[in-house]
Parts: sequence; C-alpha cells; structure tokens
Amino acid sequence: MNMSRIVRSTANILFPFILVFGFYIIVHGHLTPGGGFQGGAVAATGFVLLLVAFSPDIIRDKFSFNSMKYTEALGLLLFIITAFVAIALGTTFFFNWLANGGIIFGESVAFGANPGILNSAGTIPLMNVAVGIEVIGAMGLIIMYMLSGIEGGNKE
Amino acid sequence: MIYNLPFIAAGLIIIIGIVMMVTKKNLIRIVMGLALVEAGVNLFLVATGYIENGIAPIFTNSPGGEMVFPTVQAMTLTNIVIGIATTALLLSFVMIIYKKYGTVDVDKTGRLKG
Amino acid sequence: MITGWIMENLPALLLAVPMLGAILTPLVGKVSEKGRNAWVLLVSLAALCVAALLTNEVLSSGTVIYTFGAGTPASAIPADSGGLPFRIIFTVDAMSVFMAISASIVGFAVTLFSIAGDSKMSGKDSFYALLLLMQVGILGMVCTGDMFNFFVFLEINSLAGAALVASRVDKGYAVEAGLKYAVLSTLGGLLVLFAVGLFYGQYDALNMAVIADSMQFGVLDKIALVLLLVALAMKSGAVPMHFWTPDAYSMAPSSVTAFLVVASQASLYGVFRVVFTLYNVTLDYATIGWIIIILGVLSMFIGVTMAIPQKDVKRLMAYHAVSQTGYMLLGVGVGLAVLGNAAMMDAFGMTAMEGGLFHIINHAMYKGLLFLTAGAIFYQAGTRNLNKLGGLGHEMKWTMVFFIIGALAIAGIPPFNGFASKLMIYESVFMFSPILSIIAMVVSILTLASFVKVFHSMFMGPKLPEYEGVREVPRYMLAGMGILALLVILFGVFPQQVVDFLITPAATALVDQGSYIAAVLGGGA
Amino acid sequence: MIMFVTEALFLVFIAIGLIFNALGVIGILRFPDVYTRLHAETKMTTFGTIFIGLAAIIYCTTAFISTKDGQYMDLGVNVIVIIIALAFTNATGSHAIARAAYKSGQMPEKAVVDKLSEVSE
Amino acid sequence: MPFILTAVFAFILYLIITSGSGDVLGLWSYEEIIAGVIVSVVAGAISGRFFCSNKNYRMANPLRWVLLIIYVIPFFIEMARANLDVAMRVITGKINPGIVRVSPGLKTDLGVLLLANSITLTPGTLTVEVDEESGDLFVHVINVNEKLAGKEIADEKDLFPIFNLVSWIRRIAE
Amino acid sequence: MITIWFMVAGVLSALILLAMVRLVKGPTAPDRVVAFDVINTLTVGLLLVIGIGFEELFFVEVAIVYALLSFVGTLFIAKYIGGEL
Amino acid sequence: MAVIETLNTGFGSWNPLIWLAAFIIAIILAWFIWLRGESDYRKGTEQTKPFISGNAEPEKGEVHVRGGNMYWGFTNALEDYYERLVPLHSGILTDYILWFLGVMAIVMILVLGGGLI
Amino acid sequence: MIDLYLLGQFLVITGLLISAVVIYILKDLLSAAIAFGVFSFLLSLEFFLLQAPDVAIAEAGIGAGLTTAIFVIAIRGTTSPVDSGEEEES
Amino acid sequence: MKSKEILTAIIIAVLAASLLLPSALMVFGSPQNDGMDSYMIDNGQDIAAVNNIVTGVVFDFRGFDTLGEALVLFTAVLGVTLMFRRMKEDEEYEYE
Repeated sequence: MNMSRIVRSTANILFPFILVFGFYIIVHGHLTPGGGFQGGAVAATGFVLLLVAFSPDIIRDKFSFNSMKYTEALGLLLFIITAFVAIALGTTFFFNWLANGGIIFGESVAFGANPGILNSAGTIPLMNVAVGIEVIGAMGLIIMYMLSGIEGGNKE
Repeated sequence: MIYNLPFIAAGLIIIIGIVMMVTKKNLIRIVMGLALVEAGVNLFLVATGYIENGIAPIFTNSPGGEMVFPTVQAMTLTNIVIGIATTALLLSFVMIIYKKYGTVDVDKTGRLKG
Repeated sequence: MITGWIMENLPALLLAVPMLGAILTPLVGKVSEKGRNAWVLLVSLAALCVAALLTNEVLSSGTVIYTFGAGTPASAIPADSGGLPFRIIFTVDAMSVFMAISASIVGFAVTLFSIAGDSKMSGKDSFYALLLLMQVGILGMVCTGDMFNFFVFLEINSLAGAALVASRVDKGYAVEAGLKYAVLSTLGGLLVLFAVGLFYGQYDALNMAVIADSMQFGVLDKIALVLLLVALAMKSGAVPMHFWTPDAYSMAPSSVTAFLVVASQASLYGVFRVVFTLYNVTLDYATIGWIIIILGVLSMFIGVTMAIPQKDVKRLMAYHAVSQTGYMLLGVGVGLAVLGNAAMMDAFGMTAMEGGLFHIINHAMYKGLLFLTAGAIFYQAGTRNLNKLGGLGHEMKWTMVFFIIGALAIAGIPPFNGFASKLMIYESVFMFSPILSIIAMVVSILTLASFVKVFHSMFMGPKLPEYEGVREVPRYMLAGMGILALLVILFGVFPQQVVDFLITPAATALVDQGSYIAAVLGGGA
Repeated sequence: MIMFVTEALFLVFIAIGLIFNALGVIGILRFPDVYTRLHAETKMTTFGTIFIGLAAIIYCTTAFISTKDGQYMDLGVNVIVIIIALAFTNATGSHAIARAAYKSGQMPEKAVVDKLSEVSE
Repeated sequence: MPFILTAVFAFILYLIITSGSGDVLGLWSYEEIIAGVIVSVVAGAISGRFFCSNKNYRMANPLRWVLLIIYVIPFFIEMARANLDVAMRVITGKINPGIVRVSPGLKTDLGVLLLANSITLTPGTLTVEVDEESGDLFVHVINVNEKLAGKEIADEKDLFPIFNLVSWIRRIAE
Repeated sequence: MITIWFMVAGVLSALILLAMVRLVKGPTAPDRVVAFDVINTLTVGLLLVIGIGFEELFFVEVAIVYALLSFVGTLFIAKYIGGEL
Repeated sequence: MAVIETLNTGFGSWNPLIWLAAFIIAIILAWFIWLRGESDYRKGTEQTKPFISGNAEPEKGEVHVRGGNMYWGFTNALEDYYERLVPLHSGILTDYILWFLGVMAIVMILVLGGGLI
Repeated sequence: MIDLYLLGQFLVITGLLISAVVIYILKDLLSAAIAFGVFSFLLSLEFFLLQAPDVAIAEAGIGAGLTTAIFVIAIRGTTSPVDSGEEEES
Repeated sequence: MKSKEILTAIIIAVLAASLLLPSALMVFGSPQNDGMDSYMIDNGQDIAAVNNIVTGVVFDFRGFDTLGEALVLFTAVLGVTLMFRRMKEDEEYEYE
C-alpha cells in the first residue's frame, strides 16, 4: 500500500540523490572508504526506499523482476570476465592487468601520503562497478521477492 | 584488562546470540540470535587487527602513523555480506513455513522426526 | 598455445567453469529449456574434464600451487615479503584431487539424472544454477589452501544446499528441513570463522601452510581446533550431531540428496585437513584420534539401528549415510590415533587411513546410486512409503538391477566396491582394537539386513493394483544411474588399481605435513 | 580578535548543540505519549545536531584558511549535505511515525481537541 | 525533460560532494568531472520518472531555488523561537496537546512536502496526516489554547506567529 | 581543539545510553521507534564529531550514509505499525 | 599382469577376480543342476498353485508382506533401546542446536582439560 | 586524549551490550527488531572507533537499512493480518 | 524438563568460558605478528596502485574471496527466488 503523500514525495526527491551518493561511493572505492559492496548497498537502499514509500505493484511495473535479474547477472558476468581476461593475457586469474599500465585506470600512485588520483588502480574500479551493479540487483530482488511473499500464496 | 574491552564485548555478544538461539521459541528470534552471533564474530575479527593509536589503512593527505591491519577488515566486509545473504534466505524459509504450517513456534514446526 | 593456458590454469578453471555456468544458467534458461539442459550438461562435463586433467597433472608431477592474482601461477611468495604468501593460494595435492574427481563424477551423474527426474518441478533455472554453485562450493572447499577462502566456500556450499533442500515448497516439510540445515550449518560456519580469527590474531596469516608452519598448540590453538573439528564434524553428519541429516536427505529432491552426500564428505575432508595438515603431530593426536574414533563408532551403530525401523525409503538411506560416515571416521581416526608412532603407522595406520579414504569415494558412488534409484521409484510410484510400495520389480527391471548393485555394495558384499574398503578397515582396525572391528562387522550385517527389507518391500511381491501404470524411467535417469553403477562395479573388481592410483597418494599427502608446507613456502623436502 | 570570535562562536554552538540534544533526550523520557515524545525528539535532536554541524563548519573554515588544505573544504561541504539530509529525513520520518501510531489506534493523551478523529470516522 | 533535469541535479550534487579534488576552477579534476557526467547520466536515466513524477517543471527555474535558500532564514528563526518554547515545556512538563486542521490550499507535492516538513521541524507542531486530495494537513500541536480549539480550520498565524511561511512556500513551489 | 571533540563525543554517547532507557521501557512499539530515531540522530552527530576528532576527514562520508539510510529502516517500521505493509 | 593384482589390506589380501571366477563357476554348476530338473512343468495348471496344507489360497494382496512388518521381532526385542533413542530425534531445531553445542562443550573440556589418556 | 577515547569506547560497548540484552529480553517481536536496528547503529559506531571506516559504511548501509527492512518484512509475513501490532510471543 | 534447563546452562557456561578465554589471552591493540599486513600496507600502493588498502585487499590480493562472496549473494537470491516462485498447478508431492 502507498504511504502518505509526504513520504512519497520525499522518496521521489531523495531517490536520485541516494543513487548518486551510492555511485559516488562505488566510483571512489579505491580512494576513500567504500567500494562496490557499500556503494551497492546504498544504491539498493534507494530502491528499497521506493518500495516502501509506494505500493510494491507500482514499482514492479517500472523495475520488473526480470530486469533486476539481468542487472544482477550482468554485474557478476562483468566481474568474472574481468578476472578471465587476465588468464587470456597469459597471467593468472584475478591478476590486476590494468594497474600501472598508463592508459585506463593505469596511473601509478606514489608511496606515502597523497590525496590519490581517480584514474588509478587498474581493474579495481572496474570490479567495484561490477560488484556494485550486482549488489544493487541482488538486494533489490531479495526485498522485492520477500514483499511479494507477504501478499498471497505462491500458487497461481 | 580494560584494554581488552572489544574482545570481551565480542565474546559476550556471541554468547547472548547463542543463548537466544537455544532458549527462544520463535523462529524469527532464532534467526536474530544467529545474526547476533555473526555481529559478535565481526566485532572480534575487526578487534583482532586493531593497533593502538593506529589510523585507518587509507592513504590521504594527512600524515599517517602506524596503520591498522587491512586484511581483517576485508574479511569482515565479506562476512557482513554473507551475513545478510544468510539472514535473507533463512527469513524467507521462515515465511514459507508460516504460510504452510500456520505457526512459527519451534516446538510446533518439528514435524519431521523419528 | 591454448592447451598451454589450460594446463597452466587448471585449478582456477576447475572453479571458474562451473561459476560461469551457474551465472549464465538463468539467462540461458530464459531463452529455451532444451538449451538450458544442454548447457548445464556441457558445463558439468567440462568441469569433469578439468578435474580429470588436474588429477592427472597432480598425480604425475606432484602438488600444484596456484596463486590468484600473481604474475605467474607458481609464485606463491613475493620476493621481498620475507617468506610470507599474502595472496590466496590453491594448494592442490593428491587428497584434494581425490575429492575433486569424486565430486565431479557424482555431479555429472546427478545432472544427467535430474534432467528427466525433476522435470515436473517448476523453477528449474534456479535449481540448476544452485546445483552448479554447490559444486563450486565443494570443489573450492577441497582445493583451497587458505582458511578464509575455505570458510567462504563452506558458506556457498551450505547456502546452496539449504536452498536446494527446500526447493519443494508445496507442503512445507522440505522448507522445515532446509531451515534446520541452514541454521545449523550457518552456526557452524560462524564458529569456523571465529577459529580463523583466532589463527589470524596469533600468526597474522591465513594460509594453511604458514599457520601449520608456525603452529605452537597453545590454549588458543586448542580452542580453534575444537571449534573447527566439531563444526566440520557436524556438517559431515557425525552422531550425535546428525539430526539434520535424515530430515534434509529425505526431503530434498533425490538428485540433490545424492549430491548432498558429497557435500558432507567435503566437510569430512575439512576435518581431515584440519587435524592432519594444520596440526599434525603438534596436536594431542591420541585424544583427538580417540574422539574421532568414538564419533565414528557412535555414527556407525546409531545410524544403522535407527535405519532399521524406518518406513520412508530415503530416510532409511539417510541413516545409512550417517552409518557409513562412521566407517570413514573410524578408519582415519585409527590412523590419527597412532600418528606419532612410526612402527604402528607402518603396520596398520596407513592401511586404516587408506581404507577410510577409499570408503569416501566408494560411499559417494554407491550412496549416490541408491538415492538416485529411490528418486526413480519416487518418480514413477509417487510415494516413498515402504508400507505402500511393492511389486515394482516386474516393470522397473533396470532400476531393480541398479538398486541391487548399490545395496550389495553398501552391505559390503564382494565383488562390489564397498567390500574392498570395508575389508581394509576391518583388518587394520582389528590390529588396533578388535572390539571396534567387530562392531564394524556387526553394523555391516545390519546394513545388509535393512537393505534386504527395502529390496523386498519395493520390488518383490505381487503387482499391486495402484501401480498399474508404472513403467521404466526415462533414459536420462537410467544413464545417470548407469554411470555410477558402472563405477561401483569397476572399483569393486579392480580395487588395487584404484588404491594405487588415487588412495595411497592421497593418504600420503594427508599425513605428510612437511611436503605440504614445503610446496607452498619452498625450501626443504 | 577574529580568532577569538570564531573560537567563542564555536564553543557557543557546541554548547547549544549539546544542551538541545540533552533536552531532547530528557524530553522523550518525560513526556507521556508518542506524539509529545516525537515533538521532543525530532525537533530538539535535529536542532542540536544541526548546531554541532555548524560548529564543525566553523572549525573547517578556520582550518581551511590556516592550512589551505582542500580536504577541509570538502569536509565542510559534506557537513552541509549531512545537515540538509538530516533535516529532510527526520521530519518525514517523524511524520511517518506519528501517522502510523495514529493508524495503529494510539490516541493522543489528554488531547483538548482532535479534528482528525472527526474526519476519519 | 525529466531525464535532463534529474541529471543536472545529480551532477550538481556530485560536484558538491567531490569539491576540492583538483584544478578545474580550482576545485575539481578532469577525471572527477568525466566520472560525474557518467554517474549523473545513469542516475538520471534510472530516476528521472520519479524525480519529476508529476510532469511539472516549475522547479527548473533558478529563481525559485534562490527563494528556497532565502526561505531558510525565516524558517530558522521560527524554529529557534519554538525550540525555546518546547525546551521550557520539557523542563516544566506543562503540555496541552491536540490535533488541529490546517488548510493552506497548496497544490503541488513539493509545496505540501515543504510545508509539512516545516511544520514538523518547528517544535510544538507535528504533521500527523495529510489529506490526499485537498492537501489539508492535520497537525498535532503541543499547546492548544482556547481560541485554537474552537476553530474548525486553523490559520497559519497560529502555527507561525512571526513570518507567514505559507505564502513563502506558495511563492517557491506554486 | 581536538580534546573538545572527544569530550562532545563522550557526552553524546552518554546521551545515547540515556535514550536507551526509552527503548527498554517504552510501553508500545511506536515509543521504541522514537528512541530508535533519537539514537539515530545522535549517532550521526557522534560520527561527525569523532570523524573530525580523528583528523581523518573522509570519515564524514559514513555519517552521510547513515543520515540517508537509517530513514529507510524507520519508514519500514512505521509502515508496519500503521498496518500498511 | 597388473589386472589380476590383489588388494593388500595390511593384514591379508583379497583378489576380487579369483572370487569372481569362483562365483561364475558356482553359477554354472547351479545352471547344470537346474537343467537336470523336471521338464514336465506347465504353467496354468494345478502345479503353479501354492499348497498350503490344504487350506484355501489367500488373495494376492494379502500375501504381500509390507515393509513395516519386517524385522518386527528385532525392533520389539530392542524396545528399550529404541524407546530411548527415537525421542532424541525430536524434530525440534533448538534441541539440535543444543546437541551440537553440547558435543562442542564436551570436546572442549576433553581437549583443554588434558585429554583422554 | 587517549583516556577520552577509551571512555568513548567504554560507553559505546556498554550500549552495545545493553541493546544486545534488550533484544533478548523484549517480548514483542517488532520491538526486538527495533532494538536490533539500534544494535546495528552502535556496532557501526564501534567499527568506526576501531578505525575501520569501510566496515562501518557497510554495517551502516546493510545493517541499519536493509537488515531492519528484512526483519520487519519477515515479522509481517509471520503474523496473521488480524492481530497485527502488539503481538505477544508465545 | 528441569534437567534439560540445567544441561543447557552447563553447556552455555562451558562455551562462554572457552569463548571468553581468547579475550583474556590475546592482547588488544598490539598483535603478536604483523608480517603479512605490514607487507600489504607498505607495498599496496606499488602493486595495486590504490590508496585505500582495504579495497586493494578486497579486490586484488584477496579478489577470489570477493568473487566467492558475490556468489554467496547470488546463491541467496536464487534461493529466495526458488522459495517465492509461482508453482505449477499440478505440482504436488507425496511426503510419506
């Protein structure tokens, strides 16, 4: 069921900002506290905010179960492919094949205290993004399924 | 001894969780107890890697001192996510059990026996 | 070129192939059902091939080290770290590949069986993905050389197992069994993690070889030992912590049950790995050995006596699984109890351990076969109650033959594989303590008696009117059972070859802590 | 002189923040029913925490002026974000609680007038 | 349109939280700006239809934002005044509560939201329920005097004695 | 200057303990939610204060996450109490 | 001749192939004996009916021995044992957790307290 | 300074233990879930004090937001709609 | 049921003692060994080019754990999906 009009409009306004903040945490995972899981959890909480403020049916029209499943599988696939590329390049599984390479995310970091460069850390930002996508999908799906389990039986 | 506070707290939280799992009758309480045990283990793990007057293992502009151990924090991070996955799965089991049996009392849900 | 890559990255591929398969299974399932079945079979077969290649590699050229994330797979220790590996390292020795190959074989047979056997079920996409994930968990548990990684895979294993056990949600019984399994195994997993934390706090290491190298066996190590030992023994279903076993085994779909046997054996592997590789002679081996022996004897006896009055086929078989786990614990426990004594170790200790380990693979085969036949009966007759069943032998001839093979093997009748391993256990344990050996024989006789009952009430007797329409099961199911039956006969007819090829290296690898440490840390040996 | 003023302002803000937080906590202990407790809770603790945030901003500004470190400015901006988020979410949250409490059947104690009950009946 | 508006707001928030990272305008580095554009495009694509759910683009006008920022000052004064009031009540424990009805006549969601949050954040008043159609608010007041208790629909003056916040909000959001 | 932050932190944590009395006593669930909300707000303040006290400035992000997310928990509980879930 | 290897069990040895050969010989012997049996057996005559001391033959369903009836004697003889053992499998999750923790406590005492021997 | 730090830690840990006990004591399931939320907050604070901001963010995001949500949904899913609200545990 | 409660109390007491023993024996704030972690802190910026060493550990040094953990989450989602799936009309099983 919908909550009151005030809560709904708060959720509407807050949702993009929570999303941006979650993405910020994901993208800055290698510089500041945070990373894929934390940022993904924050962004997923944004979805959960919508689910609680509106009736779950309304949200299910816009983000269907299938699209969330694809999101989750896409994240995991991205993650495991990033690891597989390292094998294809002749090194081991999970080798950080972009670090200190100079191109994308390839700048090396000086030792000691420094504020950090966003364009560093090799595959780690890619994996952060992948895990972030996965966690958003997974958490959203869990809550959506559990909410759907309240309503009726699981027979058609 | 006073410096061991986090360890003691972790141990006590684990014990409270275990007692809750053993003595409570509601299945949701049992899952809550499990979540408490897990929180205690997390606290124990993080406390293991703490160094006195250490700083967080993140390099920034501010001049650092000795840094706290990072591995154990990574482990705790992993365990937190595993914990929410477990809790979600267990609670959905409990919901299905309620839907089929009509009760979540642990004494009445034990239908497989012998 | 490609073969070179594959050969170099075998341990990673062993896990990565089923992982990729599991992730893609729901996506493929959206496209077509047939394609998904083919995909799952393909992935399972690929995993089996990788496991076979890895087995060959390890048995021919020694322990394989694989370092995740390093420049080259074998560089376990970076040059300037002072001899400490800090990445995750897979240490695949003979014991690991022994478990991996048996898990892969059963996994393939189970997948084959479930394509036809569970065709009535909805939600097959998730089902297959979870089956593959469970295989990932088992393979990861047996291959890893890192304590925390072991915990992670233990958790994958138990969560996937619990979800599969609960997959028949229509009446709620299966969910109850799944809940019990999940709660107990999660609690066990958390206690394992606590023990890992204890190791970390003392040695600042997570690698098993490093921990084993610096083990001092202080009070904290003892606590960690007890936590690991009891939690993993519970997961493997030893009496008196076996209560979840009959519930979970009887309520899961049959194909899953056959795989759950392997899952609990992976936990048994964990027990052995902890006591032998992690602690070895530093630990109070007589005490731990006797504890394991007592657990084993209790499991054997209580398991089989509880099995006799059962009315549900799968519940009966589940109690037999508990009972057979006792044999493995007994064999390896005897080996542990004389670990420090070289003369006794030579005389019978190694044989007892070989018998116990041989029983692991044998048990995986014949118990998997038996559960699959039970699943076939359930598929056709729609019930598992022994009081209602009867006269099925007239129509289901092949199933009956497979059941006979499995039943004779579990009862230890020659020439099937159960006899070979049981003979090794009887004779070596007799030299250690005659009473234990006699108990083991009595249990074997009771096992035979109980399976005679099952055979009689399922297949014998006149055709019953309510089972008029019963036919032989589809070919996929027969193929799944046939693979396991063939292996049962092969292992029974050529036991010495199997022992020489797989079991003796595994037992040696398990006992020889020094070479395990040397393989990771270099130097020595 | 400026140093002194900022320091004094800083201390005053912190004192206000702490006092209001304390009053809020005392309020939820003393008031009789949910609605009045919400009055104490939302406003006072939000007000107090906002003042603590303002003190943090003052601290950051002085530190930024003296050290020219960009991170201090980052911190100050983030504190503003926190204050806005806190005010927004706390207000909506306490509205949600009050509405839920009313729906679950808890009537305000000692109420002089209750227009809502006339409407809902 | 909803997409662009949301993306712009998302980008502004991103710039605010990453300020002080580099040299562009003395505040941001190029990488941050590129990442910010990507992030805000994604966020806008996902959340545009929620952020601008009622197809009403009044708030795209920057003048309204200036007003909103100025609005903070009278609101803060009101808040401080009422805070002292409730602080006295916490200490003395003298309360006289009741629920009254306010009919501000605001139409938009944002207007109702702003007013309700202002009422809630002002100590002594608490929005309990909102009428879905008319936007009437039911306010729990900690101190209801005789005059207020008698009225069927309360005035804004009773809730905000110093400034007329409702007209401010009307100017911002309507 | 740093010591002040830690003193403030001490006072705030004492206030949290005090607010817990309502959590224990609160006769109904809505009362406990009020305590939940108070502790929530105070914790945000505490995180802010400690973050500045440690002189590690990025710690403040934790506080932002907190302020944004604990709202969701409150909403869920409120929705449950209101019988709308 | 690697195929005909015997299994060394430490104490003795066992060769499955020799056993199998003996088994096959025994089957062949049994077949011979069966061949020498009477050849005037006909289906559908009085010969196939069981002879139960002149009593009437019961219906087929009644003859069938159900699974629950078997080993009644065994379980009845060990009734005391089963009456203690079966209630332990109470089906209650809390009891199961308690058993797990109890075994852990016992082993903890044994290991920390110096051991069995 | 170090003593003040210890004092803060002492207070937080006391709160942690109290809320853990409160979860155990409370009869009402929903109240226990609320207490679990409070426990989660304080645990996050303790991680923060132990210099683990990553873990603190994770605990804040997952523990405070999502775990509470899941528990509340499960409590709703295991009580019949008729007697929702104040339901005493048997 | 009195004896069961006493037994429970004894078990809990033993476990409590053994789980609280580490807190007495381990020293908080000064770990006994620091080989692995100090190596990570010193070389993390070289090897993985990260400033946040924890992220470096999570995604580079112990990346495989992270994959496993993502798979745990995936497993939980699949399990929940399996639980709340819509079953076929005729999907019934005998449990006897």
